[in-house]
Amino acid sequence: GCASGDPLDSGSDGGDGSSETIVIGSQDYYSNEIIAELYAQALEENGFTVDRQFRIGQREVYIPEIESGAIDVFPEYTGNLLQYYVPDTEAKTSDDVYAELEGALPDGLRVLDQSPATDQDSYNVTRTFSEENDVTSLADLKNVTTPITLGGNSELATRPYGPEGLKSVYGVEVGFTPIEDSGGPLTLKALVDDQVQMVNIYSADPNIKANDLVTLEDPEGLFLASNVVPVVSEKVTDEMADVINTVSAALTPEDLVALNSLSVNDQESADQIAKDWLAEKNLF
Amino acid sequence: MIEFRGVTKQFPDGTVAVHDVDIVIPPHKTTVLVGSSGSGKTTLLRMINRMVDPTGGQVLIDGTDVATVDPVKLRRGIGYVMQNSGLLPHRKVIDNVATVPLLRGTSRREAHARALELLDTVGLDRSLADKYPSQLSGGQQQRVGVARGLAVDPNILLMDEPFGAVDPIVRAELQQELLRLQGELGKTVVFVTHDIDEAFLLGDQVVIMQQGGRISQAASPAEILAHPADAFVADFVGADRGKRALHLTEVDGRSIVVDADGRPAGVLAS
Amino acid sequence: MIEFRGVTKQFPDGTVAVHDVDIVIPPHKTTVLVGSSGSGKTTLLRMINRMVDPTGGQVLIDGTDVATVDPVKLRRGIGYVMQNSGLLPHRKVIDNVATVPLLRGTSRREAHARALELLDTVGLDRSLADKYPSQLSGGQQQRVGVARGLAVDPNILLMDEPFGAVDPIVRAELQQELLRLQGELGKTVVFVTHDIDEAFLLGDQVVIMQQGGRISQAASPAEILAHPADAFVADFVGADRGKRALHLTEVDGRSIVVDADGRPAGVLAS
Amino acid sequence: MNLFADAIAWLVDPANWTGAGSIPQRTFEHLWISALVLVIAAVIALPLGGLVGHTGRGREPAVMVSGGLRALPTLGVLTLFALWLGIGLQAPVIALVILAIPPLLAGAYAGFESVDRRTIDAARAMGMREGQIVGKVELPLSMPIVVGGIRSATLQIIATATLAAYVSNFGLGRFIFEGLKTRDYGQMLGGSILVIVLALVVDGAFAITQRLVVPAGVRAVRTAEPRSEPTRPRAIVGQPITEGNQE
Amino acid sequence: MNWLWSNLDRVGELVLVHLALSVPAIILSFVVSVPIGWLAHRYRWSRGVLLSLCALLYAIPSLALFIALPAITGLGLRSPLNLVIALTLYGVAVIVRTAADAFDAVERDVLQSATAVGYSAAGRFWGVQLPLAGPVLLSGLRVVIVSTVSLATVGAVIGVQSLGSLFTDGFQRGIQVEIATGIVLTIALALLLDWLAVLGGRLLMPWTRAGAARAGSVRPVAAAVEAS
Ligand SMILES: Nc1ncnc2c1ncn2[C@@H]1O[C@H](COP(=O)(O)OP(=O)(O)OP(=O)(O)O)[C@@H](O)[C@H]1O
Ligand SMILES: Nc1ncnc2c1ncn2[C@@H]1O[C@H](COP(=O)(O)OP(=O)(O)OP(=O)(O)O)[C@@H](O)[C@H]1O
Ligand SMILES: [Mg+2]
Ligand SMILES: [Mg+2]
Repeated sequence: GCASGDPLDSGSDGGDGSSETIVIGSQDYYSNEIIAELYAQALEENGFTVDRQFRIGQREVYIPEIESGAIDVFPEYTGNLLQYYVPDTEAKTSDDVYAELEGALPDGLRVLDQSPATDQDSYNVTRTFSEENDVTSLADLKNVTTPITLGGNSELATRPYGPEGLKSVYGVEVGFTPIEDSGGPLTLKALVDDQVQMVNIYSADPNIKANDLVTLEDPEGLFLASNVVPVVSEKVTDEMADVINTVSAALTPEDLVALNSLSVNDQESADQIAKDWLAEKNLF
Repeated sequence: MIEFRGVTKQFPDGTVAVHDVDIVIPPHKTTVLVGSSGSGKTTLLRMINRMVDPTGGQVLIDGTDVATVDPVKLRRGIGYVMQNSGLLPHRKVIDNVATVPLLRGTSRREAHARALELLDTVGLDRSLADKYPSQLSGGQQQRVGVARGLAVDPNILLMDEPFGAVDPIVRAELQQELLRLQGELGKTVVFVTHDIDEAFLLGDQVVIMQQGGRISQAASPAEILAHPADAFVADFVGADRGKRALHLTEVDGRSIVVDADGRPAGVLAS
Repeated sequence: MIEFRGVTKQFPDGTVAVHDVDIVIPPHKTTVLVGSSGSGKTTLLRMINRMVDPTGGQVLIDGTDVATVDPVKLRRGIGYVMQNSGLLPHRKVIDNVATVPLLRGTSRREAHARALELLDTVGLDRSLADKYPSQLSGGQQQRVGVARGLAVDPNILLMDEPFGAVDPIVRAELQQELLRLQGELGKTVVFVTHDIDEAFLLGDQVVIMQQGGRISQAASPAEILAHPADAFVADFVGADRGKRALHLTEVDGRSIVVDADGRPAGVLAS
Repeated sequence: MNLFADAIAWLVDPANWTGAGSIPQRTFEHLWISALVLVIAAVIALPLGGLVGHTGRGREPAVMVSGGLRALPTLGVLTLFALWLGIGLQAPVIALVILAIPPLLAGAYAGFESVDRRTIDAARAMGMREGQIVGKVELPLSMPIVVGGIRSATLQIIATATLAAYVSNFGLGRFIFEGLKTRDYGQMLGGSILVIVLALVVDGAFAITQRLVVPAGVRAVRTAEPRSEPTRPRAIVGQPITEGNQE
Repeated sequence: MNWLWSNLDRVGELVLVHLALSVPAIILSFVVSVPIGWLAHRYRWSRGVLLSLCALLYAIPSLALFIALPAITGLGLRSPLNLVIALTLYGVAVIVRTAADAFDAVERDVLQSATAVGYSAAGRFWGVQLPLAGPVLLSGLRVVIVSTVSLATVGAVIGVQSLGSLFTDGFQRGIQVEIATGIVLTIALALLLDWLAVLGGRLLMPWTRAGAARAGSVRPVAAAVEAS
């Protein structure tokens, strides 16, 4: 039982003949794994055989594998995925992003329905900082007199919504400190310890609520909306798509935060979290 | 019979280790090569089993030039015992003794049986057969070395300072053992040492070598003492000084033999 | 004068290395401790400079119990020469010889001047002063070791198998050198060896030790040969067998002294 | 191989040589943290190893500790300490110190152990005090191995200090992480090349130091090996066996 | 602790994956190093070159090698094979010097005597040289085992699953137990493999036990302990 892959199987040999087995992948990110697990269990409930290839890593690693057909279903985020294909996209709202994404995908790939749940980049400050500087929106940052350092993964430094974007869209100058845990506990600790004053944390991260952080509003649409959406290959039949769409429709933004919280705070496994949620929602 | 005919060995770095040596080593006798360090004894010895090939001249065994014999085959037919016994540390005593028979393809059973007999021959208890060399004392290791040298019942036994590394008491024991063995077996033994006492004790023929790989004298011990060929030999064996220039003295009614420095060498049998 | 009074040494692991030894080592003479391996010679020697402390009895130097003397001070006043010379490989010859004077606070200049003289004393060329020990031959190293032992002009010189590791020819040379030196300097030398020939050559008094750290006999060489105290001694010095049981034989008109095995031991002076 | 061209291009781009986060700055940071770690680890490990080697006691624990620490995954230690201590240099310094201790410890005790007991014995018999034996005999004679340990520790520190960038904005590892996350593999490889060059330069400096601190007599031993043998030289020592063996 | 109980499956799986990464790398590096070490031993001139190359290899940051390697091998970035190759390279860097030393340590006299009793060149290598180099080779292998098992975790940073994934995941989720579990298991795995190697060494080289028994009984150097 090594579900997540025989170590010597690079995953590049997609068509191993058994057409009824569906390969589901996930990012090397706990929240993404939970969603993948939701899809997997839902499909299994409905009689499909699933091969889990979870925790693959970054987008640049797994996208080629989806494109090559080695992976059939992969939970993605509309905004981030669109930026991958169209780095200079102008789309901002959920629907615009989704629409443009559908067109941007290469042949053989498609996205199913997007879920109401979002998990997108967002800038957060501590409650104290917010109150002392009277900041609730990115636009308010202009008035802050003390220097602001932004913390986030190193790629943020070059993303359009990074320091450059802040400057061009909101006219705010910030310093940057790379912290490589994707908005995880280290980022949080740096913020709480005031080593950085603003951090990039995914909006579905339960730590935002747990630590009483203030997510700054984004009136100018610096970030594109990023809803949870499955990218699938042609091997995914309509029946399968229906199953996954049902899951997507049922997954609310609050649900996603709650699921993440179960993972981070209660330290439950993705498998368990998914099972409980599906049972609770009574979908199938 | 082993015969050296005008044998010279010059190493690639230019050292002449053996220079134009002519000598006959008689069969069934012990010939001892003696000389100080670097006089070419080892080199001379090793030319017999082709561990070293001469750069000039010929080495003949019973009339056959060894250069025409496959070295590996040649060596398997000649016993070789060296200073620190040269046992294979990763093989049990019995396997060490049986090395060459096994290499030659003798069955394991037979080789082991013969090896056990050989332990008796060299005066070792059979219970040592299953030990590793490191578990033996220096003297015991040396005996195992001799047993290994005898394993294929070779006509020729080459011994390169076999007792050089054991303490004097054990050495004396081993020398006696070798004399006994040789009395029984009558091999052609070529023995290297730089201890003139040992040479005189063991050698039927003693070959005295001097720096540069030349032979100064080859004769029986008594002859060498009585008529040293030259000043070097006389000095080397000490005939004209110190310990071999003896005289008698009386101590409490016994005749003590004393050397030139006045140190006692022994008691004269009455 | 060094005196052992009922000295016993039992090591923590229970080995009794020296057992109830009483002996007087006379000044300005050479006393040789001889015996087979493990008979406690080294242990006995080391009790003189407190490298080992006895577990019973006393060691006195000129009437003072060494146990009352600071070991470091004691050692700086006693020469010590050991088998492998024990030179410091990272110091030049001259600094090795000058080690103890420098430790004692003698000025560098003075110590070096004295060290150069000592090189003369032990028969080494002064040009070797700036070499490192590894650049010297074994015999030369040993001489440097002796020079170092003499550096503070000690009354007592302890030598633990100093010539055990050099080849017999060099060894004979070193032995002669030591005899000469001792003739000149007249130190109280305590010399350890397991070579009975060496003991007879060098010792004014020879102390024969047997297993378990007991003394079998302490007397002059001639006395020991003439009257071995017991069977062990007789056997050990070989008085009743082999090489020390001599008789005469004629070869070509010269009297050759031959041992019990028929091997020549020397030529009788006419 | 295109990747290597990218790396070279990145390396020679003058823009990368000035300003905040420039190559010189990152290199300096990298050297700085490596030196810091080396000093801390040496202060802990060298005296301890020397003590073990000098007394001969505690050898087993020392071997076990240095073996066990080698098994400690640096990444795990780094992340664990980072969770406790937050971003900054503390966590990487701790993780790297743990990484550097085994080679230093092993070098120190092996070095002291390697000193010929008889030489020490002779020094004691001459009347050297324990302190003098350590300082004048054991220390100089153990130098080649001790410095060897320091050298290998340094090499490891410099190569692994790249991981420091995982939890801090520090060192040449930044280029590697930035390159990794932004798919700028030229930058990543360029950064790696810088680390390798740095390691080799430092290693070369060590090779020279090693020459300087190894006492001349000890060096001579190696070149004049046959002569140092207490017994007579064995003629064949040091010569590969080719004679009569050409079959 | 909760984390551990609910993730036993995954942990077990990662242990297997980790083994599958490190064991082939360990074996490969050993097999590759022995001949290289022999070359360095046999031909003095090659020694400097080979050992310097190994030092250079050792200086490459692991992360960089993990990324650069696919560019050279043409394998996918996520292919565990890359990691195996990278780990093998590090293993080689560690063990070659030891392998050269191992062959150096075989006493010339023993080789001479093997030649003298009539071993052929190949027979001597397999029957004498290699087994006698064994104990030192084993010590090198043990270092490689420990360092490879530990180093394999770094692959997690680029998304190759191993026990290191417990570090990256635990780091993201802030679960210390998860990281600690990874550390403990990595060490345990290293020690287990190390123990197996020692055990194998005992079985294959019975004479080393006999030698140790005697070495232990050799009398201690009197002065070292005595007069201090
Ligand atoms: N392989 C070699 N290459 C170069 N010179 C050598 C070689 N083997 C021996 N020699 C030199 O040849 C000379 C004779 O050496 P050999 O070993 O035969 O002397 P030996 O009489 O056996 O000396 P020892 O008593 O020290 O064993 C010496 O000068 C030695 O250095
Ligand atoms: N530090 C020690 N601890 C335990 N036993 C020791 C120690 N030193 C010596 N012995 C034992 O004491 C006995 C006498 O040893 P010592 O070294 O005095 O003998 P020796 O006559 O000098 O022998 P050798 O001729 O081999 O040098 C031996 O059995 C030895 O094993
Ligand atoms: Mg020789
Ligand atoms: Mg002794």
